[in-house]
Amino acid sequence: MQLHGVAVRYGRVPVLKGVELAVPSGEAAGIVGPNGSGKSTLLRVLATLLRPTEGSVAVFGTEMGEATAFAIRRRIALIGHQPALYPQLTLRENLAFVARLSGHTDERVDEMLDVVGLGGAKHRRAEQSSHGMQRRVEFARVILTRPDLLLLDEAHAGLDREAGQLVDAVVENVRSRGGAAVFVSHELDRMLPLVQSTYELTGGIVIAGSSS
Amino acid sequence: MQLHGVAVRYGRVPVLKGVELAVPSGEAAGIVGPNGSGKSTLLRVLATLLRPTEGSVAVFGTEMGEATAFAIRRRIALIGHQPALYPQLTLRENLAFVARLSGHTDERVDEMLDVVGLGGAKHRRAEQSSHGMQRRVEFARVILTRPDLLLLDEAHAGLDREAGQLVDAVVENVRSRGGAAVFVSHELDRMLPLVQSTYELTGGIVIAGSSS
Amino acid sequence: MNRHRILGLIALAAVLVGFYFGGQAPLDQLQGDYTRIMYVHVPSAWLAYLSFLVTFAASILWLARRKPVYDRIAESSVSVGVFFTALALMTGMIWGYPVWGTFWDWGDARMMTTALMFFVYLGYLALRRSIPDPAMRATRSAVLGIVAFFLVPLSYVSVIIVRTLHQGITVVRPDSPIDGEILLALLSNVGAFTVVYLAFMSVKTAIARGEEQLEEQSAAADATPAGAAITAPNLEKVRDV
Amino acid sequence: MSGPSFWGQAYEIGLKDLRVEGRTGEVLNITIPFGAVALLLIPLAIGTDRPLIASIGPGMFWVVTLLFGMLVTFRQSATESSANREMMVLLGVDPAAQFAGRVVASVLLLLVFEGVLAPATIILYNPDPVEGWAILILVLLLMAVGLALIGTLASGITAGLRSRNTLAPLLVAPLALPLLVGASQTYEALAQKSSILTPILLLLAVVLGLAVVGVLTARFLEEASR
Amino acid sequence: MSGPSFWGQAYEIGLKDLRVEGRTGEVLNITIPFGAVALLLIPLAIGTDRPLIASIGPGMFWVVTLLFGMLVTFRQSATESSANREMMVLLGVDPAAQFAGRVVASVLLLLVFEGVLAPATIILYNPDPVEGWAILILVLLLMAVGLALIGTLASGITAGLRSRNTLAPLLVAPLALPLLVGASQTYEALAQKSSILTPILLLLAVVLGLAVVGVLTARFLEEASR
Ligand code: HEM
Ligand SMILES: Nc1ncnc2c1ncn2[C@@H]1O[C@H](COP(=O)(O)OP(=O)(O)OP(=O)(O)O)[C@@H](O)[C@H]1O
Ligand SMILES: Nc1ncnc2c1ncn2[C@@H]1O[C@H](COP(=O)(O)OP(=O)(O)OP(=O)(O)O)[C@@H](O)[C@H]1O
Ligand SMILES: [Mg+2]
Ligand SMILES: [Mg+2]
Repeated sequence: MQLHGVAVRYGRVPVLKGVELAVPSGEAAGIVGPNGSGKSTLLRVLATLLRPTEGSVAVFGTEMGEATAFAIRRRIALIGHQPALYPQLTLRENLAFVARLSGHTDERVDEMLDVVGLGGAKHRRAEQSSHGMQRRVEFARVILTRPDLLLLDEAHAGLDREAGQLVDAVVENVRSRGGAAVFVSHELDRMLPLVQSTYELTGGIVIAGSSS
Repeated sequence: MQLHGVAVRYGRVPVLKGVELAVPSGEAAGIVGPNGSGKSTLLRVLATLLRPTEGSVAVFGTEMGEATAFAIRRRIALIGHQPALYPQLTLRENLAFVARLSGHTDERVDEMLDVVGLGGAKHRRAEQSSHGMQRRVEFARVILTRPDLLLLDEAHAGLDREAGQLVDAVVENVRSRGGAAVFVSHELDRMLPLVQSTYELTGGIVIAGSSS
Repeated sequence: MNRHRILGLIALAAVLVGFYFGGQAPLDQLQGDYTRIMYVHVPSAWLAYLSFLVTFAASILWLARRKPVYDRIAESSVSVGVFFTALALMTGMIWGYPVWGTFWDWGDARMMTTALMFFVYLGYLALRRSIPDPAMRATRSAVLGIVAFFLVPLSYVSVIIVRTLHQGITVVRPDSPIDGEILLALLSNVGAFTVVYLAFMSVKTAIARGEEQLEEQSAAADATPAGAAITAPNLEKVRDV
Repeated sequence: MSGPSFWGQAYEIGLKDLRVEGRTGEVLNITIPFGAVALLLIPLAIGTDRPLIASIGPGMFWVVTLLFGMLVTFRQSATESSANREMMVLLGVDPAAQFAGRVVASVLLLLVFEGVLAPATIILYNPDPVEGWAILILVLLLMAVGLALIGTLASGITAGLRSRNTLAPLLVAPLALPLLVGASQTYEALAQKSSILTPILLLLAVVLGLAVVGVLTARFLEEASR
Repeated sequence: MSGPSFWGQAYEIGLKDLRVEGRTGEVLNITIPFGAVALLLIPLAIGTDRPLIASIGPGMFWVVTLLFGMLVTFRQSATESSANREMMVLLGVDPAAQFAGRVVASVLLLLVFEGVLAPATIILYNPDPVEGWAILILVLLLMAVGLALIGTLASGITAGLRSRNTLAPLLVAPLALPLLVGASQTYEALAQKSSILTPILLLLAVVLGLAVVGVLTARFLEEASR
């Protein structure tokens, strides 16, 4: 997965400038940087959800364009600041919706909900579930759909101590399947053990990249 | 600030049961517990925003009832999972709205925005600001209104490393003025240095309280 | 025999008495037997007004005192009032067809206001259904119970504001032109309907109280708190999949 | 630090509402054209009979004002997230002042709305002219105030409910009936040169009653909004 | 793991929409009574002239169906947060299938809506009876499909914009004009026993055209929604 000279502007405001970034298969990269530096924007570019104003993005070796994006998207998953849930549907219905659309059975849904520790609460509506419970469903989705590119925006936020280890396990799992992960977080001590390289973003520019 | 035998139900589902909690003036208490255990619910009870089904709540030495809640509310501040901002208004306008309603001048507003490091971005609309920028405005509000009871729900989430120190500073400030703070967090290593006592909540019941 | 059954029987008896007087009363020359619909139509309209008045008062009392009984009264009275309103509308329409040649007349302010009164209180019941929290439900519907009430006096005086087909205010007037026997029949039916109202109310409020108690009990029985259902994740499984 | 007075608070709330409206431009740029479109569609659906159209013109104006005016008054409650509402509670803002501020902002927007649609109706429907402009303007004003009151009350009653978007209109439409009756009867009376006292008094009574109820119940509604 | 076919996807989306509707009960419990209230209010505003009311009855039915039917079709876009929309993109859901699923769900709801309001109109306005029930039912069906198509398209165009609630209706109303004309012309033709071919063909052409446009543009709309 590779970014080359990527720039993004919202209207006239530049948010990213000449970003270069490469994450080989089987590795995870961490992105750190102060608030408002463009980390979430960068993840949306990687997810093909935002087309950069300049520069090129290549995912799984294919250059992103109009047509290619479609084929590739199924293999990408993003966990962002806001959970992607229908408030009126139960946690189980939410996950089952995703499952059917990606060709999985309902048994797998129940299994995944058990995995993230929501087996006993799966019939609560999303609007009646706590912040952390909603975040856990997001992880259940990622475990279910087995993406090859996993994008995590402050994934630990809202998860309790035990559920926090889900992040490690999920990243591990994606990498072991030969996928890549990109990880934005302010909690360095939890992120650094998981990543092979880190990039520091400040004011939309990558000012430092290091691999360990 | 004291809770006695507090129970909360949503419809038929009990969420809190017989919660006892006391935070003396000048101290901060931490609440930990797994996802869905009722921490946010407890904070809303303390903020007088949710009336418990059973039990009594006393804040600043006065028992909470119909009439008393009104007099006390101004002295309470809550930072929850969702930022309290108008998306269409700029960050400065959002803060100025709060300031005028609580009798502060616009100069103080600019000052506070500088304090939280948003001086240069204050004319961006809330909807065009990053997650962390929005969270920072919440802190600017708390610093401005100088509450005597500060309730923080995962306050560190979304703040970058430097802004994270705002949390410490704000809690310190409230305590030094003789106020109290209650702190919910999953990030123990950042929370524990700030609090004098911790309570562990599991399944709506305080299972352990300790003071250090 | 319990209280509800006794009240029910009294109500039945009162209605039979009312119908007897209604059957005895002299007929209007023009309308013939259709006049008798009046003995259902007018009392049900009045009882609908009374029901909503009771809701209005109970709503204020709930806001002032916060005793659950007031909320139960307010709700039950709306249910019964909606029933009586429907009855008044239906009998009015049945009466209107032979007399005016139409089931419904537009622009007749009395019909319109009565129909809308019906809708607002249906809205009241819909509002109650969409709020799960009891205290929130009681307070919000109390406010609506107060606001909606102004349609009631409006429905009553509407015949003065917009003069159309419907009969003006005739009974309650200093120079009431009503024949003594008709008045007796009318009043006995009003009395009978009032007993029916009371019987309905006693059953409805009892049901509401029962539901509340059931709720309390099952809440007490449902000992496991919401949070207990959430467990630690099964990390081994994640690595396997 | 005790904060502003009742009217000071109302002013801040109203100002904020108008500013949000200024940013989104919903009323001025969008609801007004939509109302105009509805006025245009009605004659098309009915047919081309000119006197018929002239005779229903005023009535249609009131109906359109009522139905779309409602959208104007609801717009505000949509901007208040539950976090924002809770924040206002903790700022100690008087719920009655909030109510007043919202109503005033809505009245201003509704007057603009009426100010555009009234001439549009005259152009599109060409109704028979009536005497008494001053009275018509009074009626427009009372209609705006009444609608703002009802809409704000209904938003309060349905605030935060999932079914808000559709439950609120359901409550407003029948409650606004007296306004509709008062307004259309005044117009009739003007056209027939008969007494306008009863309908105007009706309008005044409704507006006053709603204002009193709104101010007195604001506190309860706020409490029940959580 | 390649996921369901086009119609399989459409089915899941439609089912989800109907399930959300089932939870909130907006259409069935609320929009329908509101439409009925609007039908009730109009005559009151116009006056008491019985033949006049009978003559505008069918027109009013179409206008009310159009204006409130819109609320039905928009309800869905309100349930999609931007996070949800992005998730669907990353699930590789075909935008055209999404479009189809939404439209089908809306059509079902609209048919229920019409099924209640049509008898209500007959009772309330007592219009002159016409022959040809089968054709009227066809017209109701075409109207439902057309409205669902337009509403879903408009939701797509305005998705995620703050002013969505008011911008979308503005777009729909003029687009729905041909439907309105087609439907009311068919009714007229039935009443006058003249040929219904032209208006029915108009309706059919509009519906087909919209369906093709909707399916073809779905992909672009989705891309532009971010
Ligand atoms: C659907 C149509 C109708 C509706 C909604 C309706 C509604 C009402 C209501 C709400 C009242 C109680 C208010 C009052 O007592 O003044 C009432 C009273 C009455 N109605 Fe009707 N009505 C309808 C049709 C009719 C018809 C067709 C007749 C007879 C021709 C009729 C005759 C009366 C009479 C005589 C009273 C008692 C008036 C009085 O003494 O004050 N109504 N109606
Ligand atoms: N409206 C509601 N109806 C029913 N249950 C609810 C409702 N709101 C919350 N709950 C339940 O109450 C419990 C406590 O929720 P709360 O948000 O207080 O948890 P929390 O401790 O803050 O969790 P987290 O760490 O995930 O933020 C949860 O199990 C949730 O499912
Ligand atoms: N729609 C928009 N229009 C203009 N500027 C925007 C818009 N959206 C975001 N921005 C700006 O883009 C910058 C980057 O935002 P982004 O959300 O990517 O930051 P981030 O690095 O994720 O920050 P955080 O750590 O706070 O989540 C911010 O400064 C923000 O103000
Ligand atoms: Mg971010
Ligand atoms: Mg929480």
